[in-house]
Amino acid sequence: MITAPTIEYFALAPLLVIFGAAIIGVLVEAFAPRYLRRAIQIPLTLLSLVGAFALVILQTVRGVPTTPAAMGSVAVDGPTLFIWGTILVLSFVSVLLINDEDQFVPSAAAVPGSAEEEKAITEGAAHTEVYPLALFAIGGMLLFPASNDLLIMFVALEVMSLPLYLLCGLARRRRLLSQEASVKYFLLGAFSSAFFLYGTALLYGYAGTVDLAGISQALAVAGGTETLLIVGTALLGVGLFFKIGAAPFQAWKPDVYQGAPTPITALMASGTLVAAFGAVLRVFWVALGNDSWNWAPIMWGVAALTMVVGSILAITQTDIKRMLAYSSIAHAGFLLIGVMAVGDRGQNSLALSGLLFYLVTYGITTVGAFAVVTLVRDPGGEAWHLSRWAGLGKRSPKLAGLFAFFLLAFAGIPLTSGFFGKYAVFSSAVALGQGWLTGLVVLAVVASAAAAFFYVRVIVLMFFSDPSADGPTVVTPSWATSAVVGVSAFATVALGVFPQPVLDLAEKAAKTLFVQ
Amino acid sequence: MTAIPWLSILMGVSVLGALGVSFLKNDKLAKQATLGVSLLVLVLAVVMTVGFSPNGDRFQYAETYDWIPSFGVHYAVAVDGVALVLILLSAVLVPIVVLASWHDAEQGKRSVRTYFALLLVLEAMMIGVFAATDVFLFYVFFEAMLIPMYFMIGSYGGAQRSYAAVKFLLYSLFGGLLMLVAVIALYNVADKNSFLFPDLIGAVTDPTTQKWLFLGFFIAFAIKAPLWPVHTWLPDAAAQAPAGAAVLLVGVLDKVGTYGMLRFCLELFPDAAKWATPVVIALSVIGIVYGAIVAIGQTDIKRLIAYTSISHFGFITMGVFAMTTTAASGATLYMVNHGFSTGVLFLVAGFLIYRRGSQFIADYGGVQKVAPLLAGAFLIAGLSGLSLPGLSTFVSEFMVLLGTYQRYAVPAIIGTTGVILAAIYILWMYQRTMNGPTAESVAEMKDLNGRERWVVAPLIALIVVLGFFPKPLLDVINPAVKESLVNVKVTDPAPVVAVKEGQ
Amino acid sequence: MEPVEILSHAGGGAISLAWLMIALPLAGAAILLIGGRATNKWGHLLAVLMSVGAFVVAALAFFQLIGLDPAQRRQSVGLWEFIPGVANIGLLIDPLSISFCLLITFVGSLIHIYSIGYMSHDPDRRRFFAYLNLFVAAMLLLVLADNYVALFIGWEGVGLASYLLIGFWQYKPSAAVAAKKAFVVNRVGDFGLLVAMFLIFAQFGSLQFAEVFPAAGQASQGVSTAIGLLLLLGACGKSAQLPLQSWLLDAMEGPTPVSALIHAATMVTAGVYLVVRSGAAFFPEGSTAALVVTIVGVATLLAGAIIGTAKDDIKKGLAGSTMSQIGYMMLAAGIGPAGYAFAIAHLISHGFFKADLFLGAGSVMHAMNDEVDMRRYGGLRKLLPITFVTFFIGYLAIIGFPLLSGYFTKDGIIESVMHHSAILGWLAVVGAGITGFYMTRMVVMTFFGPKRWDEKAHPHESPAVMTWPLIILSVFSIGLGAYLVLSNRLLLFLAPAVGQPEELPHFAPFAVTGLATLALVAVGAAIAIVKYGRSEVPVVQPRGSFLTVFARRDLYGDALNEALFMRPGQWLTRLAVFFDNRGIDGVVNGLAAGVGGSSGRLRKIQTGYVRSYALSIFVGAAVLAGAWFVVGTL
Amino acid sequence: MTTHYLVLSALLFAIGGIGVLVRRNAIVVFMCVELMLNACNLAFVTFARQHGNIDGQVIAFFVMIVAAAEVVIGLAIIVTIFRTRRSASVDDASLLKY
Repeated sequence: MITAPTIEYFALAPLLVIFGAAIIGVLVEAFAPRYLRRAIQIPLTLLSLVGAFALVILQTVRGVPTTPAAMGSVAVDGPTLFIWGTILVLSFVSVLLINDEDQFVPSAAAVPGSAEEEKAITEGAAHTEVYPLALFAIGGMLLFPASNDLLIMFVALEVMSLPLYLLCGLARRRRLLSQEASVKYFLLGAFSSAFFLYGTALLYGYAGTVDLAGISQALAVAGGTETLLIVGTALLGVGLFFKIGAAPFQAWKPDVYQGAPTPITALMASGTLVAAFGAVLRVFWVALGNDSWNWAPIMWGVAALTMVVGSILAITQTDIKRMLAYSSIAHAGFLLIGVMAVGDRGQNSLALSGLLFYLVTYGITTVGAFAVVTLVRDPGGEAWHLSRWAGLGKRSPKLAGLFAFFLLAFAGIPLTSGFFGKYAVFSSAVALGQGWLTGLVVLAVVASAAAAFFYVRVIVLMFFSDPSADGPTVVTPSWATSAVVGVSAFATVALGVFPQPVLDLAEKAAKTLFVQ
Repeated sequence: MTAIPWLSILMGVSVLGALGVSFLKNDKLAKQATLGVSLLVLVLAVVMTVGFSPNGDRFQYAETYDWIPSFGVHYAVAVDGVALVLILLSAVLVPIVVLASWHDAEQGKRSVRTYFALLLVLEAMMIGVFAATDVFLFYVFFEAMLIPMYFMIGSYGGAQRSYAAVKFLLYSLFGGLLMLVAVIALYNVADKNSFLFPDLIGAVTDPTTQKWLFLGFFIAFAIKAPLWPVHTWLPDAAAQAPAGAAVLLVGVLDKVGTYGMLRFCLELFPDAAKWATPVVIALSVIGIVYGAIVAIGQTDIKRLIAYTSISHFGFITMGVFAMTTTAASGATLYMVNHGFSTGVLFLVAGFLIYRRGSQFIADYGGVQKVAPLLAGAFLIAGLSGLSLPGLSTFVSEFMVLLGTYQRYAVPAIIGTTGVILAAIYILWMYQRTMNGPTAESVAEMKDLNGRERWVVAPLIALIVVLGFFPKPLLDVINPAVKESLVNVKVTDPAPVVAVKEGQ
Repeated sequence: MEPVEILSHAGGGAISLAWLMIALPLAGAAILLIGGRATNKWGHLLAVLMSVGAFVVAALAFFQLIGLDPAQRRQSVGLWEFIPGVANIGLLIDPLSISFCLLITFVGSLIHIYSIGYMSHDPDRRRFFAYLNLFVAAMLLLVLADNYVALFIGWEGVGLASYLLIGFWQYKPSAAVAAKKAFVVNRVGDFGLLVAMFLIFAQFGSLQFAEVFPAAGQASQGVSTAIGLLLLLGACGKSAQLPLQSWLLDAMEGPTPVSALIHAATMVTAGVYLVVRSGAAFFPEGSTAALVVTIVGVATLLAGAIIGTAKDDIKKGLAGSTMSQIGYMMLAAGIGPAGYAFAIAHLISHGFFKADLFLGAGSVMHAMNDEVDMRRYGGLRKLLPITFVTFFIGYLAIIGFPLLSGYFTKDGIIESVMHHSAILGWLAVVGAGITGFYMTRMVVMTFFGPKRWDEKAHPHESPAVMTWPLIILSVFSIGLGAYLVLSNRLLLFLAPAVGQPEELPHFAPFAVTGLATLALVAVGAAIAIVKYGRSEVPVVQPRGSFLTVFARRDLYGDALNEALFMRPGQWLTRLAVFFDNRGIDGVVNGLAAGVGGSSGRLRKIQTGYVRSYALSIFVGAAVLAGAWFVVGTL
Repeated sequence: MTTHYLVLSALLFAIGGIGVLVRRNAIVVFMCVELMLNACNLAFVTFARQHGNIDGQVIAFFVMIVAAAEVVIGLAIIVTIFRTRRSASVDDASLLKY
């Protein structure tokens, strides 16, 4: 006897707003005349994001629901709301970057360098589809960490990824790289999601349900050594680790970040990472929480490998975006430490709040950094090669100063947000009082000392070496871009000096933990 | 105890000054503004010192506000005698450095006002790091200090500047990050939900934990100090930094290391400190002799001075870990005196190098003939470097050795050989640069001008006065040091033969 | 015997103003150095004034002191708290210190005056006088200090002054090197003094004479011996005793008045002062420390004398003799209260006649435009009558010609040493004989025989400002010895400070030893006359026998130091520098390079081929699953 | 007797995976991925039968939809890069590396 499903529309409202706006956007593409599209899309996108954010706030104020919505398949709880808020803010600033259409190809279908591309350029054509695509991706990002069963999670994963695959291929310059990034991301993404799906299937086989709570109950009953469970978890893990770019599944990240249009890179590096970590937490804490003794050691290895690979490989990078990609890999490693710091409820909420705070600080700084990257141009597009950044500190001290500041935040120097992010996660890990985890923290700080080297290297280039004669030009930023840079710089300072308000939010969000 | 938040005012003035200076368009104005601000800070610091009552409670001018409650972090500042004199040291040195580096920043055709703004930021942080009574706050300043210094070395330094700057930053950062883990662990182990120094005293009881945490702190401080064998960043940094920055680097920043050992390593982890003492004393002694010997072999004036400092830091750490009142007070006094003496040594060397444009001893000779004042200043600075009695450095070195001998005779004796080596490295450098027939390359050298005299005179005056009358400083230092040693639970060894009651 | 307790001075009178003795010259030095060129015109006069002023204060204090009854004659004047809990700056006015004060200020003043003339042509005369004042101040602090720390301040202060004055003509590399050498060698001695202070403080918890000396007896034998030997090391440094003698001969690079004041009359006697001052406490009669003192003394007195025989440089000859004379004092100081008085007596009289001799030499050089090689002198008797007469008196005094100063003081030493130990005594006698030889040689070569100088030199007598000091000094060189020694005047005067032997020595003129001494001296003098007076003296130095070369080379003292310390030291330095750059720093940079290199290699893993990425995912998945199984089955 | 189905799905999944590793043509690689997805579907329905609930079958439908969407996107991307490079070999697309 099947009861009619009940849907908590209010709880899901932010999702609905985003997806609705996306669909409207598609319709606009279909029916609105070309010259109007941009004028419609941008406000539509931004407003929908603002609206969604407002709704998130409203819900938080109205009281966080304690039961999952939509027949237990979407969990809108404290952490979710916090993550939603974060993602929406990050997406908003990223969209402001996307708004700079000079980043995107006029006509993706046209072969690079062909006559039709010339034509498109002269016509000033533009892919305003970018906006609905971005909105779909953002919707996916919102759903991904909120999904309370593996099927929804899979769907969300795809909804998040598919638009991104496309967006990666739309860079205006260095088309070949862009397309290559796109195809690589697509193939590897599809590959990994196949793993995710098979893992889901096996867990379904183990538990008889894909509901996270159901799985954890099954664990409580059956214990954690069945083959199905083990292999299932492993494959599921592969899919998730791939998304956060943990070693050995990190290979796609540098290539994609480098090839994709910088605003999209910003969106992926901030929003996707946040969403993915939300999902990781949900799967490993809600579904496999009773099994932490089995997966923690594995994750230990993954985290260690990730932070080392990220820090080491970044040292010799020459492409600024690629370097930032490796740095984000290293940060993923640091974040994983927090995922392992599970214990009693108090400990969990401590670790969770730490992670949430880290995600906020890292995301906002990342967007700022990439925003700066968009501004430093060569005749052939962005000055991607580091050597071109030499002496930027003299040409435009302010911009270079801001970038240096972001880099220091990545390095985790005190009085920047990055420091407290690291501190929050590391301290929660040490608070667990387990030698093996503290050891990992020590490894982490050593790694971040190594990581500091390549951040500092860029600063050295910008400030301590003299500019080359035909150095890159710094374009005067559009209002949007400068807004992005300003906001993220402000946030990086504010969170570095007075982190308490955001910490409070994170703690309040984490207090309830995830609903079962 | 006044209600006036002196320490916040000191920092605030510097920071605001830095902001103001960075917005000034006119370089000359910027310099004068910087000088004004730093002098104002000095005056305030002096006023504060006058108000300090040495035999009152240990921490005075305390301010405590919650900063990050969820981490138990406070904005908590206060000074005891030790911190006070070190703050005073910074406050004295900064205006002098400003005056001394009047033209330094212009050489690289780089932004002058940035340099001076950085100076003021650095001053604020130096005050903060010594004033912090919240371990976390201390750590924040400890790390944040690196950045302005990093830029001062990197943008305004010599040929190898970026190498030196990066080496300096990464080396210190590495130590600092290890310390970060220790700080976190300390917080969790102590489980006081507070980072306030007084709360944390005696909070860690388990010996093994103490040892680990001690190591975390100590390595960071040893790198900062720097202690042999983690010293090699200093010669590069000091040799590449502009003279002014070098003064603050060696004169004040490095003191944070030795200060931290005294304040945190000893008081927070007394048992671990005692456990580590033999090793630390050994390292210090090695540092004293080794630094001196390597200094003798240097061909670059600034590197030579840097190595002499390594030798001197050996004395300081030895004094700190000897754990006798005399030695510890001596070590603290040493921090101050070394700041002055190395300061004037670096500055005069800077004037010399600025004139000739070379750091190599071989490029000089017979300067005394053409620039007697310069040579005289250099000689006095050098003599204070070899701690000649009558100059302040002697008092501290004597106290350190005397106090150390009471507990560790042999190290003290070996350390005393440093006295002979010091004579060699200083006088040999002086002979090679200032004596003998005048090299034609320096024949045209100008003597100290008015500004430079104003730089050198106050320091030399201080060195001489404190050399004969160190009591004022010691009266401030002694009670604080005694308190620390009480927390460490050590008592001075009694003399073998009891003499009739004198002191 | 227990020394009389030190009383803290009631106040009033010159004694409570004793600090002026130090303050005046110090002020002089400060004014001249800070005042700079502005003071060029009158600077030297001010310096002289200050030095004389110090003498006046000393004299007044002296008279006030002898006004008190002997038990009261140890007055300490506290000045200020120096290092709380460790030491205070205070002055101790007792017969011993006051005698030194008189010597220092009086001879010092004369030499100041003399220098007015001697340095009249030097552009840097002001600086010279500033340094002289500085020296006087430091030396007075040394002898007046009532504790070891203050003493040490003066101790190194005089070291500094001597460094500055030896290197006064710093543009001469030889002078610069000599100055540095003097300071460094002195520092070696200071090392001993420092460690001695640590040991004393660890033992007695104080460095004040007033507290240490009474308690000294309670220290264990070994400890007090150790303290004694360490103090002796310090003394050797300052007083150019073996094995730290090497700096004194080079110190003659300084202007001659410096050699006279610092390196003959006063500073070099500081070691003797230190030994005598701490004598009762740490060099008790018959102790090991005391024995070592006597051995050092006798060795040095012979070494110095031998060196003196071969020098052609008149100043170096005198320097050798200084070493040897101080050897005598040390020897005496080593035999306890019986010797102290004679040590001090000889010290004082030597102060006068050696100053007389040096200044005389200076006057000769002044006349011969700074020629120092005696082989280029000769027959100056007629041209420099006053110089000759004064010098000759000094000469008679030093060789111990009957009834002159040296005769009483030196023979007094030899006598009392004889009582103590015959061997030492006879060695001392031999030393006296050699003295006779080299001093006669010096006089003969300088003032007698044919003239050997070249035409450019126009010898002329020095101006009055230089000759008057000579005259005064020579007068004292005649009578002072007798005054001090006869009827044990000085001994009784010093008794409150340093104690006195059980039975007072009664000075017997022309006793056996006395006669033997005279005979040997006569023989020595005769040989010298025969060798240099009767026969022709070659202007160029002959190769000379092995012994001569041995003596010329200062008994290979420098060669030894070079072989033992300098060369190994240089090697060590090079090694250390190399180790620091390649070794320690190498490891650091190597580590960084290693990380960078591994990064360069590892990034090749990122081949750029989708399929290899996929492979890494596939393998990764397998590994994960495998690991999970392993962990699960644990 | 559901084990055989599971083994079959595992085999299919493995074949798909290997295919992705060994084949060069982007289309074929992509097809291999689709094969893996279908292996998953097989597993789902099998387990559905095993547990006697229909969740698995429902999921299978979802997966098909997603797969279809994936095909749309994927072919679009592959075609674009094919037009640019005149080759569908994934090994040619290796400018981004190290």
